[in-house]
Amino acid sequence: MAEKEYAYFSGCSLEGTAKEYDESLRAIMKALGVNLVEPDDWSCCGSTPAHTVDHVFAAALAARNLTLVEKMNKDVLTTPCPSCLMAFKKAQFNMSRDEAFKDEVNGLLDEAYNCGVESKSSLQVIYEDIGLDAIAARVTHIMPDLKVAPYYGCILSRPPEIAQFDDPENPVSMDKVLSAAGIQVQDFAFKMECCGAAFGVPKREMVNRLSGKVLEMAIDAGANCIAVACPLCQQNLDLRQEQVNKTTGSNYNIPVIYFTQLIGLAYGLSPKELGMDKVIVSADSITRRITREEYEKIKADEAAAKKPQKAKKDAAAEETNN
Amino acid sequence: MSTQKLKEIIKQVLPDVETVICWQDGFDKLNVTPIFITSPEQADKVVWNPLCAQNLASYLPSQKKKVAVAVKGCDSRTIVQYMQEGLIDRDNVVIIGIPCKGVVSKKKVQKAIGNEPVEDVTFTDGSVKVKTPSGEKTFAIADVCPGKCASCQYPTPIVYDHLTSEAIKSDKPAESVYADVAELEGKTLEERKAYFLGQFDKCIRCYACRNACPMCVCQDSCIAETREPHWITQKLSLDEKLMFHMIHSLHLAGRCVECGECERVCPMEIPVAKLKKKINKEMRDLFDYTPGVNPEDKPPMYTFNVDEAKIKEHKL
Amino acid sequence: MRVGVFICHCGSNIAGTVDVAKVAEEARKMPGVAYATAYMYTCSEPGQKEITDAIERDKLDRIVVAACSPRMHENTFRRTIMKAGLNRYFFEQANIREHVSWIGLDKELNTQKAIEEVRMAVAKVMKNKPLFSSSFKINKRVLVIGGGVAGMQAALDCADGGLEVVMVEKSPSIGGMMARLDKTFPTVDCSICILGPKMVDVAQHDLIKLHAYSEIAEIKGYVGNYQIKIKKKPPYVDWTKCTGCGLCMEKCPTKNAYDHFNFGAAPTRAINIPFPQAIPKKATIDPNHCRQFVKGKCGVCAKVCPTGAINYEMQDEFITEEVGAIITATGYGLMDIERLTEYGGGRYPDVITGIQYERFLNASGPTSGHIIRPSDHEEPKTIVFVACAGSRDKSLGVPYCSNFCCMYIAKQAILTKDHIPDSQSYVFYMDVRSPGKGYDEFTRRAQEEYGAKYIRGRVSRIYPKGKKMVVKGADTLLGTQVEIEADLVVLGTAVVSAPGAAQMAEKLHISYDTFGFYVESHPKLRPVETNTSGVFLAGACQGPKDIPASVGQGSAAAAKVLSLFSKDMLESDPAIAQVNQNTCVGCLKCLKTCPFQAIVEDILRSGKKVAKVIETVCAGCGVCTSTCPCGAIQLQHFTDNQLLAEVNAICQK
Amino acid sequence: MSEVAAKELRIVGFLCNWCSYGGADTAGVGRFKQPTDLRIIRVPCSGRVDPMFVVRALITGADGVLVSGCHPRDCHYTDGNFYARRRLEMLKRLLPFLGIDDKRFHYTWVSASEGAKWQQVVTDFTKQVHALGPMHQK
Repeated sequence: MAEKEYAYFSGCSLEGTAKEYDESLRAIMKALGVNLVEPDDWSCCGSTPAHTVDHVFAAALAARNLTLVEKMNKDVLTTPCPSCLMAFKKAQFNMSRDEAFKDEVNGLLDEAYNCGVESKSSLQVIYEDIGLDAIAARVTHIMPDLKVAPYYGCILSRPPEIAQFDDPENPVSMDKVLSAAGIQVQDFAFKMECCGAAFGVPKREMVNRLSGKVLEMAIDAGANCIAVACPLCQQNLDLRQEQVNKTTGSNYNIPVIYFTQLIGLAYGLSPKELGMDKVIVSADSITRRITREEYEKIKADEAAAKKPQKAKKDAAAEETNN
Repeated sequence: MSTQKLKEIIKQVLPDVETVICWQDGFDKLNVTPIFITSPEQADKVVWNPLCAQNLASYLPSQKKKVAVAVKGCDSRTIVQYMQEGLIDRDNVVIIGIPCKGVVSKKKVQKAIGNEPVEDVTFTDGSVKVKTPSGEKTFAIADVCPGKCASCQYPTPIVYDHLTSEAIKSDKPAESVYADVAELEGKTLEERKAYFLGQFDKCIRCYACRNACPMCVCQDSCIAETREPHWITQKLSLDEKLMFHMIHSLHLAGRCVECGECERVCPMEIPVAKLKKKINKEMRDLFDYTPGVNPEDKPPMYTFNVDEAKIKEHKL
Repeated sequence: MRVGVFICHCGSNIAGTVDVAKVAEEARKMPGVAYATAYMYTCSEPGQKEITDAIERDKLDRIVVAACSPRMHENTFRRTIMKAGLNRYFFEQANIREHVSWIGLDKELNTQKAIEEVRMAVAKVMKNKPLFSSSFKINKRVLVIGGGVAGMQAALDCADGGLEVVMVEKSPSIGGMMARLDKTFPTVDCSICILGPKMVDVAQHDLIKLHAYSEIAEIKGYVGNYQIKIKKKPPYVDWTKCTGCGLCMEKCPTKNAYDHFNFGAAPTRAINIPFPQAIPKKATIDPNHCRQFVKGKCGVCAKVCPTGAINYEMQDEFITEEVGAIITATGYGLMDIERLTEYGGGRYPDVITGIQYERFLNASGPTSGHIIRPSDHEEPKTIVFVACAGSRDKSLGVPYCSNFCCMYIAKQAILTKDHIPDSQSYVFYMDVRSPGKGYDEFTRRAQEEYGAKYIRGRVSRIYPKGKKMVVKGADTLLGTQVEIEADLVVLGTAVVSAPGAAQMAEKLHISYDTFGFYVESHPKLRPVETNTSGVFLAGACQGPKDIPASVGQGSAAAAKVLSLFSKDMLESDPAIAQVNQNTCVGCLKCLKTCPFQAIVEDILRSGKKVAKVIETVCAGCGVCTSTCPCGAIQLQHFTDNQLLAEVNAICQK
Repeated sequence: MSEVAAKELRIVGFLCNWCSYGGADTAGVGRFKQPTDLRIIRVPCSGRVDPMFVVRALITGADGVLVSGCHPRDCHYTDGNFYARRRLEMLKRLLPFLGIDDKRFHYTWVSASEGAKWQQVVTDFTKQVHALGPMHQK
């Protein structure tokens, strides 16, 4: 069951390029009656660069924030960004298993961290703690033209022994959350294919090629929008979509939206509030909204239209049976 | 409850039993002793008062024919445990149940009156008056009763064929039963070690506790004294004494009905029942089993569950 | 009492880290020891002679050998001292190799430990009493559990050896996994052609009694005298009347029943005969899909059946068989394809398992031998085989190699070429494991003669692209990524233990490893025996293995049973419980706790109630001895005094 | 007592023949190094281990006692370890009441194939007993 209040770590990208992820997450959490409390004086979680240099230092960067959460005497910390999540989870995993490592890390900190905080991605909190019924209950609008390819990125549920969330090879949590929010979800085979991640700087063409494949597969799957849960994926797929077209000679024009923004739209929140203006490829064309009642009415009319033939078909089946 | 009603019942059941086991006056005013009634005249010698502390049910396993026995609430648990373990045939026993408000510990009274000779003892409801050469003293039964009565949960016998008076409910809180154990558990390991070794060092290996214990059915094959198997020697060393009391406690694991006989008869006033009560407390926590309460129960040390809810594997 | 102590060097295994001379020297000082020496190889011929000579020369009456584990050579040395005229229970073995020399770093501490282990053994041997085994009749009938190739071979060999065999097969027909195969490697001869005749032999052999569509409910007793309770599941068809004509199968309205025989490669009817060569060739109704059971009304098969064999009211039927030995040949299972999520197992219809593909290849299979794509029933041109799909993968809990996938994948690649000449097969592999006779040449032929392209690398993902299935993997020899657009993907799924293997092991009192495969008595020296005497293993139930190995083990298990039954009487193990009826007080706690119900109530002439042990049923666990308050019942050779002697030998203050 | 004994404490092990004794053999065959304090007594089944044996050992000189049998459900005699589990758990809870630190007595389940686990059990238990030091004045 969802607690009423969670310690919330936004992380650096959600203060900058992924502002809309932070805004939309806060908006839907408020709508779902969950309060997010940021630990004051939080610092960089270390993300990928730290642990490629020094594991102890990386764990210390993450653990510093976890001690702040411990001081708030909270035992769960949620963060939307998978990179921050992995930093916290790895620190927790290694420090709670290896006494010597823990002491070494605590040596770098002003206050020791005693492994009391469990980190959960915001998607996990929404999917497991809040739950699909609660999400569905709050839906006020439907986007009939929208067909979404849910894109998880590579570290949301990997490595399995540390992530311990959803299926490491074929996750379904975002699919279920979006369909609970009344959004049509396509079966997307590349939901975990690599988008090129941080190679956007040193090897841009490779990122364009990899992201291009993901965009192409999304379109093949019949989607007209890609839902993401990671700032870096969003950047590679949306910000660099123009570069992809240049490098691979394609002309993709598919919006890449955070799953929290989509849920926000389904809750009838204003695009402004959800930071819809901050995405590069605009999604206005496909996020036409009608209220839920109108949607039901349309559904009812369609069913009525189809009823006559169905009646005829049933009658025919009746004869052959006996 | 008058002794009169008890005598009537005894005379009523006497014809269809071999003997009736009850209490009669002892060698002095402060003592009662068991009586094996075979004829109606003997029934008149019967007494019932708070001095009737002996657990008469202990005689049942050795009885060959059908007998009747007078039992208090705590004594009746012995019968229930015998039924659980098949040590008696329930149809061969007529149980005369006596609701009891607590008995008197003879030793506590003697200590209270400075071991003076006792001239007369009379009982009024809830207290006992003792007449000695230096005058009369009255004590509330609650102050001179053995530990078991202070936390008695079963004042009325659990099984009986006749009841001498109205059944009465226990007014003692359930957790008072193991209050003494909890108090010892509060102490440190060293304190408890010193306490028990100190107490058991007083033991003179007279085996009174074993002989009085209703659940000790090994009679003269007790391994405290045999060569085959040869667990302990007769040497009066603390180790051997501790071994004997551990044998007694472990053999009573999940069987001790807390009738208090072992502590009542111990000449050295060693709290021998403490270890047994600790095991009973664990039996309750582990298997929520209390010995001698439900005839259908199975003693936990002689059965098992494939998945034990409360036994977790100990990690090093 | 004159105890002889023999400390073994065991070459350098013991002498390397234990001062054996010092141990022998200390042993001489121990009370009761008349002779102590160290010897290079005590278990060798001269070593044993050293013992028998010493017994003669020094009139020794008890022997202690300090060497390897008693689980290894206790019986060897017992036989040795028997030759010298001592009762074989006047012997104790101190384990100073596995428990001392091989695991201790400090020579001084090892020597001290070896001395104390010898002191314990000497203390115990001085309390040992002579024990004599009694003998009991053997019931020379054998139970074979499982009708696969291993079970059938074992049953036929036993029956040909003159033993009565009771075979219990869980599914409606014997034949096991081999009956489902089209061809067998490495000779590509037709599986049912070589298996069918054996199946018929089993059916027609007058010494073999077959209980098909039946399961083991309960096993009681011990070697030589087992009572097997068999549950005959209701096929809802009276097999005495059914002629196997198959009319019911044709007319049955339910066309989407799950087909266990074809592993769901295609649906079948609610009433069916698994395959044409089925033994017994009888129909069976699947109550989960039959409308008569699901909807309560249909009765089509009952109407059409010429012999009126259909009977919807049939119930479980329990029968008991008395046997003397059990051969377990319960086979293996295959990993559930849904567990391979990165390959889309269970999500994409055109990603199937090797056994399902084998059924497509098989002429009597659901597609009569035509290879099709389950999605659109078209003939695939590009087929990709993925070896090690689930095997050798710690994260899926299957770290072991499944033994025969490489071989059947090569075979299927060859057969694919025969069936579809213009097809192209690809095989993703880590290592081609083809160790058997003619095996490697066979996989070579698949590549060179039949043009199968072997790509050395793992497959990372399989996803649909239009009608094709894109197989994305690595080619580690070329160092590149590979993407193949396949029409059909065949996964060589991992071999796992048969469903219900653990429960069967618990009924047999045999142990099983973490993967559910049964544990043999000794991996190298006794592969077909178990620690429970009288229970033998054959085939893949002990671990993944191919047909030649399974058949070999079937015969091996049969040979073991035949040698067990070569004697008319079996010697009982004398280390069993014995009641001292003088000290027993008849509380019968032992009777209540005995796991084998080997203790009964006995009334002496004096009318005293006491316990009595049934010698042939007691297995010697000793629970009664630790339960008896007055020590009246004592497990011989592990009595309280003997164990106390060992405790006292170590625990002097 | 020789100074050798000073380094070593006296730990008595009761191992069931079918599983744990086999596991100790497997550890030996695998050359899994272990401290040498443990002295192993072979019993047919953990159900044969009367809690009195553990008490006897602890009172008359042992510094630690280890009992190991087959995993529940895997007992060669079907029920032996089920009885052992209840009786040894009862003893494990009684010892501290009597003043004997229950860390001196450990019971566990090790199968014949678990050589590495056996090495771990012996190493950890020996360390645990050494932490408590000798129980009897030498």
